Amino acid sequence: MFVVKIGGSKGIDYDAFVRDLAQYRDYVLVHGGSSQLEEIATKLGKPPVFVTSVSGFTSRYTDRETLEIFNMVYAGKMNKMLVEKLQHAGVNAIGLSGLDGRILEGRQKEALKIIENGRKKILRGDLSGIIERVNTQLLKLLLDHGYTPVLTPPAISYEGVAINVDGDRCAAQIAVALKAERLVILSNVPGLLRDPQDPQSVIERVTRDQIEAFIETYARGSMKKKLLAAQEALDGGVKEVLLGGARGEAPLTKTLQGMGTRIC
Amino acid sequence: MFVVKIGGSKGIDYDAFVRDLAQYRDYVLVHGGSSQLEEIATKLGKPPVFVTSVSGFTSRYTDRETLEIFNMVYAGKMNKMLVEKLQHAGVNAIGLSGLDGRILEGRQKEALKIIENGRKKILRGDLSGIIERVNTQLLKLLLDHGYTPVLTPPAISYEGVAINVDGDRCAAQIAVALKAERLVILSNVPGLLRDPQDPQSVIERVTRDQIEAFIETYARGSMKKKLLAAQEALDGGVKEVLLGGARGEAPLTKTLQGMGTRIC
Amino acid sequence: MKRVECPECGSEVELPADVVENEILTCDTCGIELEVVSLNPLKVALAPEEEEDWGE
Amino acid sequence: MKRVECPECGSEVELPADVVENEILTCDTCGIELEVVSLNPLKVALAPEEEEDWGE
Repeated sequence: MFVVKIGGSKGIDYDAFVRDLAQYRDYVLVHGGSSQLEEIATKLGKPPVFVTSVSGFTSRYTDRETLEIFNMVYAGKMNKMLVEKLQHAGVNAIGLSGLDGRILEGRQKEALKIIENGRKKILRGDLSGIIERVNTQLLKLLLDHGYTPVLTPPAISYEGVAINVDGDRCAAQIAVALKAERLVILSNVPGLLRDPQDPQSVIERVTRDQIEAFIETYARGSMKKKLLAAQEALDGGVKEVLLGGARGEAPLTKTLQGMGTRIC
Repeated sequence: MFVVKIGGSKGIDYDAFVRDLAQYRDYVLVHGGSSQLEEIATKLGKPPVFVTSVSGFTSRYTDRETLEIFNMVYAGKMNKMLVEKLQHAGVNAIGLSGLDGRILEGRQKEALKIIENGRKKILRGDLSGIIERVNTQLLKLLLDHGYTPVLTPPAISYEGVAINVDGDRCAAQIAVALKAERLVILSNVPGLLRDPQDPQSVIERVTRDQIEAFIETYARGSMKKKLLAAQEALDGGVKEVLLGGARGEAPLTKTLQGMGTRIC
Repeated sequence: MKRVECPECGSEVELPADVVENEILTCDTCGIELEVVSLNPLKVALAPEEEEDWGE
Repeated sequence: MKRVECPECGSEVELPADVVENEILTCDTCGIELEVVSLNPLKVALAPEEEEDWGE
């Protein structure tokens, strides 16, 4: 059993990705949709607002209206596009968000510590949070009956409110909960790069205890969260995390064959 | 077991509806989203195009781009809004489109006969169709494990392509497939009206063999399709179809208690 | 006045002067419904059978 | 210069002249993080603890 996370950035050929994925068995697919969200939210007159955490993570400020657009893009457009393509390729896919059957459940962040114009501040009302429970019974029930789950944020808080959670860390939590051997994260970068400007500078191997240091040195933007997700997966018992490129032909197979960064 | 269909038109208080629905057990919810679709499609620069069939039905022309917006509004915004509210009310809802696990499968219409500027024409490339199969195994599997399915178009064609299908007729097919006793359709009109301008002119009782005649005489616009759905449900073994208003407090309970039109 | 042969019964079918592509015509002789598949070259075929069903 | 009492250790905490609502300040005496809950009336409270986790 393995978990694949595919990003939502521009330039990914989802037909090629699905053709590649359809050859495999016994996996759960998790997907993002961030670039689509930005585009559509802006068209709907609600351009995304980003905040920076005290330790440098950047993330979206998710108010109620943004969450509705988030559902439209992630659970609507991206999820059903992938389900349709997988069904067309003969895979009996079933698309679900974390809300459905409480597949991804957790705690809404009470407040966030952010930096705004150089000041440290508390930000409230942000509908984002941390996943603490995965409904593995439902996922196994579906897998055992021949369905391939295609999962997406948002998650649901214990109070039953939708919360925005990071897709990479969703994938890590799902991999841990399902005791998957491997987590593969495919995105618009070919792996962890020594020099972010040089796509050839992929770091091929990272050990568990190098992760914290690499988060500080090499990782930029969302790659920080991918390394954090890798750390959580390994600490939760997943044997191997692979970071590879999502573009072009057979992205999954190439990453499984060693193209990209191997973390274990 | 019964099936409830809630429309997507303006002025429906979904919190009141969910509070009412949460008291019941052993049901499947189907929902629409047409007014939201129009609003959001227009904002995204793709206002809906409507066509009129040779026998007077009006419907949306669904090209590829419209279908993507359709997924965003139905499977994204409306579906996850209802799932979130139901979860918040303690109902373990699971939101699915007809694509997921091929719950709603059928035939894409090869061509449509429409009237355009007074001429009878054939229209191709419309991604709409007819449902011919419902994945009752999946629905029963979920119901038996305590989940409440919240279903929405689109459906999927045998070739694995998403197709736009009418929500009311989806609900009818699901009711027949699950051998439900009752189908309840809640919308922005209090029932079948003798005079469409007079909300007090609800026709309380309609027999099976009056349906065809009433489609011609009393029914306007989408009410024609609701009567067609009622006919299909009754012919498929459903004992009773109720048409009631979706607005205000306890819309389902009021309709079950006789407010609206009873067809059997 | 443009004419075309009815694929069903072979008789001649008159086309309206302002006929458009995909227009449905009825053969007055045998009553079958025809579709103007293309204008140039002028081609007609039996109109597909479809019952009423529409999406949302 | 506005001052306020640190709810943790009771010592006086100086507020920057251009302090804004929800700003985080640190009590120099005990080092605890405080949040400026409101400006008028001026109120501070212990800043909530949150580890790093962000949505999409």
